[in-house]
Amino acid sequence: MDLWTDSILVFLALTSLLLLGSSRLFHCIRIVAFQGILLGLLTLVAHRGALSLRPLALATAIIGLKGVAFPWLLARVLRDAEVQREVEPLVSYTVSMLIGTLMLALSLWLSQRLPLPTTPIASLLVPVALFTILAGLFVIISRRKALNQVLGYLVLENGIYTFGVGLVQGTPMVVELGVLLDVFVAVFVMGIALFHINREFDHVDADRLVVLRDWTP
Amino acid sequence: MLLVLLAVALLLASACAALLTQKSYRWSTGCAVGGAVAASLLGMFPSVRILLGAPVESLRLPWSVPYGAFFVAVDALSAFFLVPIFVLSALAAVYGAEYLQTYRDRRALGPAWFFFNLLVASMVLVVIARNAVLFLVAWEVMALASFFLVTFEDEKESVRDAGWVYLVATHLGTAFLLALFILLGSTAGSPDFDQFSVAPSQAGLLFVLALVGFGAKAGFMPLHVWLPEAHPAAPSHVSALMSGVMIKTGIYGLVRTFTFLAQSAAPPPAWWGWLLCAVGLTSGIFGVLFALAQHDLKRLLAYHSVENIGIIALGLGVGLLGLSTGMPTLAALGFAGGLLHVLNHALFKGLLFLGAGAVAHAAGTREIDHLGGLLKRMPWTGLTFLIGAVAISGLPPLNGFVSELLIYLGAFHGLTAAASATAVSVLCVIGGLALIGGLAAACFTKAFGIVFLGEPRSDHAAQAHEPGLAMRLPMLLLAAGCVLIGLLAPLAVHALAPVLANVTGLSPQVVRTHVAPAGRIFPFVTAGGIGLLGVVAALAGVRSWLLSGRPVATNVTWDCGYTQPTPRMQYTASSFAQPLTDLFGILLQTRRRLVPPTGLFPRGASLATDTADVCAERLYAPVFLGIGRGLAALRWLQHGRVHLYVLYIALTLVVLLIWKLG
Amino acid sequence: MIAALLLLPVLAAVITFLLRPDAPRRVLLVATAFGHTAITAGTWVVQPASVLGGWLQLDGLGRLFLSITSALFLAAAVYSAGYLQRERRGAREDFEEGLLFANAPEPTFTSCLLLFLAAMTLVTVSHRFGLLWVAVEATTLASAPLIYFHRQHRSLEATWKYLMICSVGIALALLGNFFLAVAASDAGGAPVPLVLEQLINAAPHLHIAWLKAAFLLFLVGYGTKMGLAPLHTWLPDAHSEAPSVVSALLSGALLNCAFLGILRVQQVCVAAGEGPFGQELLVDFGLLSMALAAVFIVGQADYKRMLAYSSVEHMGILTLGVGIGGTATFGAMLHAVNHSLTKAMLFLVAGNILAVYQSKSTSEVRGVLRVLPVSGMLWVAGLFAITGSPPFAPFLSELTILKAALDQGRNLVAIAYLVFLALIFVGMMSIVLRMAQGVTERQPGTPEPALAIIPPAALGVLVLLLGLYIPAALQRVIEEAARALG
Amino acid sequence: MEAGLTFVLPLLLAPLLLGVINRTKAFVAGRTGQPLLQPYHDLLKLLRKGVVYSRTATWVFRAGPIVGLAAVLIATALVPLGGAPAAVGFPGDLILVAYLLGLMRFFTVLAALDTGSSFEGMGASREVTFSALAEPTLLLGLAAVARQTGSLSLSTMYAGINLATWTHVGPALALLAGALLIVFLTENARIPIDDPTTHLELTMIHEVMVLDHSGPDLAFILYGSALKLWLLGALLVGIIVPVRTGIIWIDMVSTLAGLFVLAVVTGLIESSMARWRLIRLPQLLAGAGALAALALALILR
Repeated sequence: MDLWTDSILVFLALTSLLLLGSSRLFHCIRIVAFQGILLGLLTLVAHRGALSLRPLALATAIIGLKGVAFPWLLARVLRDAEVQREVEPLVSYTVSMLIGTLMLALSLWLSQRLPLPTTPIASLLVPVALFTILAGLFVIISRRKALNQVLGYLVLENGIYTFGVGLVQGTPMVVELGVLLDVFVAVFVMGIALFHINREFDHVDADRLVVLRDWTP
Repeated sequence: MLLVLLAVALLLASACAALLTQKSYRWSTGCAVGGAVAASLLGMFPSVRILLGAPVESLRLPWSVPYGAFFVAVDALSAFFLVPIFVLSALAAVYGAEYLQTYRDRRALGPAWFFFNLLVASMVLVVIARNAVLFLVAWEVMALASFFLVTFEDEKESVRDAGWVYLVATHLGTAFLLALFILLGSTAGSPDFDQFSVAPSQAGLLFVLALVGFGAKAGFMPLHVWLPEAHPAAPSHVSALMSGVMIKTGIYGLVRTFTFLAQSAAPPPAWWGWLLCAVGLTSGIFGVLFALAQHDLKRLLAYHSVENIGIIALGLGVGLLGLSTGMPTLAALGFAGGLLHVLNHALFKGLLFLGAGAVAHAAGTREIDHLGGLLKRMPWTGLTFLIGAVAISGLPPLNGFVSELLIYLGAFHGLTAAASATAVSVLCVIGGLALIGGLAAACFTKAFGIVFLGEPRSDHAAQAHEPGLAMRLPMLLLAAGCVLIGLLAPLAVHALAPVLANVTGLSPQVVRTHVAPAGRIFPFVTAGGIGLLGVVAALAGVRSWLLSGRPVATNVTWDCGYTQPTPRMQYTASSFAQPLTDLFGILLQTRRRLVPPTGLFPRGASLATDTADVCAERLYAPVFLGIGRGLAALRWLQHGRVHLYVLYIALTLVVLLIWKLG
Repeated sequence: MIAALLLLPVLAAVITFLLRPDAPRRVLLVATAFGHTAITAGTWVVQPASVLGGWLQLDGLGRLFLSITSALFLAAAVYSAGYLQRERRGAREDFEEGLLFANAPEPTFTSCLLLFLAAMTLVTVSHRFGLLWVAVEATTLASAPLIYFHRQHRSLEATWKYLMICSVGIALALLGNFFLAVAASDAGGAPVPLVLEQLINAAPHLHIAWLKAAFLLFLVGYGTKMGLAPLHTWLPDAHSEAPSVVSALLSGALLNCAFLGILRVQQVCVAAGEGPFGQELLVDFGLLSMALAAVFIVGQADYKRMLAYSSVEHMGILTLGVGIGGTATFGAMLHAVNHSLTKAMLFLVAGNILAVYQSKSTSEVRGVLRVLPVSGMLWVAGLFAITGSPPFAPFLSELTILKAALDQGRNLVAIAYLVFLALIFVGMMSIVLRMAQGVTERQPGTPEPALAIIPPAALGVLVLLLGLYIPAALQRVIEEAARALG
Repeated sequence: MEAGLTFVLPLLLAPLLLGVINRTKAFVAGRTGQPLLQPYHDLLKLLRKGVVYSRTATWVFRAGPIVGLAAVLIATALVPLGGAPAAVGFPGDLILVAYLLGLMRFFTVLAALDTGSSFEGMGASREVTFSALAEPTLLLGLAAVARQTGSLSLSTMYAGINLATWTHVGPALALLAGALLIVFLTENARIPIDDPTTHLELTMIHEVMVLDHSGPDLAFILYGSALKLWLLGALLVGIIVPVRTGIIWIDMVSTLAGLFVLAVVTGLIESSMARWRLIRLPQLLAGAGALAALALALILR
């Protein structure tokens, strides 16, 4: 089993790293979708293989949402937006990758220092989760396209979720579903907002939404 | 007690009534003025009774706000401040009824009357409150009400600015008071005045807090900047009320704080007295100097309020010196002078502001240099204004002299009896008082002489007319008050004894023994005053006897051979004050714009001077500007880029994690 | 009872969304608000039974914040009934740039409003941390469309920032949930479920380091939603671009709900004996928020943004109060009430001014007292109230907090507090008085519709009365709430 | 009895001082000069004349001389003649005296302004300026005496000054005398501060103020200023001539002699030096203040 878990976790980390380096938006969406699927699998293996209904349902829900629904939604928005499909980062890809590796190192170091009261399902879990979180934040901060920020948010969410799945047992179903529902609605609303942004401005560059401010350079 | 509370209730009720009936000018004015007068009459009885030695009355009701209790009491000190409040409020209200008539078609006067009665009610509450929260609430309501009265003519830019300056000044002062009262209540754990106790280590801090917090309201230099702005801006009956009694609530608070501090820090350290004397001298001298340089009548009066507050502070300072050096006589005389001057200033400054209002009302301008010759057109206003002018210059036989004499006596007593350290400070008081007196006389000869005497300097002045009875009567009564207190000085001093007992913490008997010298002196003063009037009458008789059957010709003023004398050849206020303003030019920083006559046949030439407040311009304006700049420099934080906003979040999180857990 | 509180708005939301004609929809909105308030009032009398095995229950804190929310929503509902009536249909010109725009369909608006209420109610009653998180996130999602009511690009930008920033913040709060779970994972062997009461009981066994970390995450996460500096960045944009009635709810109710999230975990910290750890942070954030509010209030050019920053300031005061602790906690709870009432009133009045002057610029609005006598009066009164002048209620709460600070000998905190308050007073007054006084070419005495006046007026009267007298019942509720925080 | 005398003497002899001053000036100038009693003749003549009033003037103009004279008369009753006590004396009477003189000035100035003439206006302006500066000096001077003698009543204060005092704090008293001399000259409009003889040059202070007064009014003014001269002179001489034998007559006579010597000295000063420029007068008065302060410092030490 641990082989599975570890490999899934490694894939998770890799996808995040890949996201930092990929230049085309469709590509990014696909990566995030793949990450969603990985997350679903993780929920399955996280329960030590005890194939009960609960993890199955959860996994399907996760895969359905994060692996299929979101990517489809975002891809659609992107298709509607007749803008060039470049990521146009504020920080160049190479630098992003560099920072990514740094963040990976940081999260490894952190996970060494975190005293865990319970043993996680895999030693890799905490660093990968942290790294995914950091990567998500970094994408939000460093990318120009609004859509990219949604992706970043998703990655951040995934990271947090990874942490939860791997470390916290016995979160009630209702809460888990509620969380999922929230994330779904959040992304849905963001998608709608993106749609409107695109219609209003003919661009989806978040860094050009600077009308509202108290400071004029 | 109940009567006073009844008066407050009546004031509030009439205020609301005035607001509700504001559709009809007659009704709202009627309600407000009726309420104010009735309330004053109600309130006078208990106040006077307690001043004459009736026992202290207090009332304590639960009040469901944090630390709040409806705890009120009237002791001699409160009563002493209640009397001028009630008197002046009633008279100002009557005056205002006619004064505001000119505005009736321009605006609804309901709010004006509402805030007027609210102001009076809050002043009464301030003076009788015995609970910190109650006091502060009343204090702020007083500030707000007066602010809205100041900005009555808010269509004028200058009025709005004045109101703003006033609001800021009073609010910042209140911040100090918050700290003061909380600290006073913290050791005892109760915000009731009778529970207050002070840790000796804190006494000094508390004294300074009180000096700043109450000084901002009273108008001590350099916290006075709002006075010369607000008083001219307000309608005259309001200026009279504010300058006459409202700023005195600052003095009340200060004295009341002394009584708290006296319990713990007895005797008070000498530097309190020194500091207060220094403040008094600064306020007195600078106040009168700036007054000299003004040519707006009400602005001039406002600066005189600063001066008189200075004199009061001198009195209190001498009193504190007396307490700290263990010289009860010094203390008694100093406090007596300061407190009596509170009452006197209420009378004559109220009178003068009402007079100024009548002048502005009649001539349509407050610009002294455009007035003149009004005594012929407004004999009553002129006479009362003259009485006020003599009184405020501290000249016998009027009331101003009595209070200043008390301070002098205290100072001289300290001089002859005290060690040289104290003697030096009281010498400063003597010299300062003398200088202030001389300058004040100069300033009011100018004010009265230029405004009421000579020939009118403008058509406005020429068409001026005496106001109606409603405006004349209050002035007459106040003038009568000035004369009476001047002549009945011994009684006044006697009536002060319980108040002084309150302040100095000595028993009335002891106080009486210590003001005894003054008690022995004042009969002479009274005799002198009456004698003076007698001699004047006699001389007048002699003169008319001498002139009986002799030619009494009238002619133009001898004009040194000019064939076409015009009123514009008269001395103006500016030229009258010019020697003194030049002498102290370094302090006044007067700006003058001179267009000199040029050519062989010069056409136009003009000279305009204005003396802005040095403190406002050199001290506060730069500070406020600097703060504004500093804050503006930080605005880039809100630059509008959502990425960086998220970065803020991430950084905050990281910093916290490292700082708290790392 | 709790179920009723939750279901009533949800059902109403569904119905209003399907209801075509306008009039009944508005009636239903107001009716729901009344019903909700009525039930809430009922909870003052009878303690409602807990639902879902203690996941949903109403304790002192919850009752206080629920009551605030419900009262505010009532005012907002009445106001918005009139507001929606006044709003013109179809495309109209945007007064700032002259672009054409239309409003979002009214059913969406109304139902989102009701869902917003439901979500906030859920926040106040949920004792299960996960559920609390879900509820808070739900408030964000329900209110986002409200901010984008005016379909024009500025409000869209505001909505986007609101969504992005709050979602990220709240995601961190979710991480905080997990940390909390880790902290509770081996309290005496078995993991403790994340229900407030059980956590408090098991507090001594919690894993302190993780608890602290969880607190930090909650603080940053919900603090973003609450508008603590420097996480407040979404707040001025959203408040200035949303319809005033929505701004009123955001500022008066939503921020409090976010604050409740922080208070919940603080409760656990206190039980675990880590109270001071949280309080120190709260004091720091409080002062920082006040300072930052001062920076942006002085010389602010947009009066709705000014009000928004004032909300940042007051959230700072709340956290400061809780941070100081002791009697200041009571003061903070009282201040939560006072601030919500006052700020809601101010935003509603700002809406009236905006409707007449068609400008949010502080330099273009003049002579409100003459043009809109009632609104102008409320505007000035409200500003005096919000800056803490007697006889209005906020003065009492601010005084209480100051007194607590001084009594504890934290003089520097007290001085900073006073300085910031003074700065903000000066800044606000110089703006507001310029707006209120003076003359303008608009004709004086513009008629003011009753539905636009009654709600703010009612709130104003409430603020004044609370400044003069605090009813025993309210006192009890507030004390109960304060006791929950130790 | 003596008390009565100290009140009556000035009433009778005050104008004589003016006569003496004028005679001295004449003598120094080598003229015969007016008879000693000329001032009395002038007063009587004026009392018998009618008056001319300006149309501008009001009752204030008429009240001015009367109030002025009344005030100075009351003051006269309070001022001792060297060792001889004043008619009336009480602690603090020195303040009353100072302020009565202030009252006199106040009304003279108002009367001047009442004519609306620019000359009188100018005179009034200067009068208030310089007297405002002179007043602190006077009070500080008296304060010094009070501190020295430990009394607050002029009579006892001056009774307390004797040779012993001079041997103790001689320098202080000398400085004091200097200060009071300057005050004396200022308040009585003498050279070098003012020139009482000419009326029309714009350099005038006091004289130009009374330009429009005539008849009895002018008489009152002249008599009043004569009394003022006497009062301030007495305050000065009381310090310079410390003859306190206890035998009242000797003290009184010696002080009287001192007064007339002072008159002669004044005459000499007036004929020996020119009027100072107005600009410099404040310096002179400030100097006087400094002298008084110095005296105080010496006494306090």
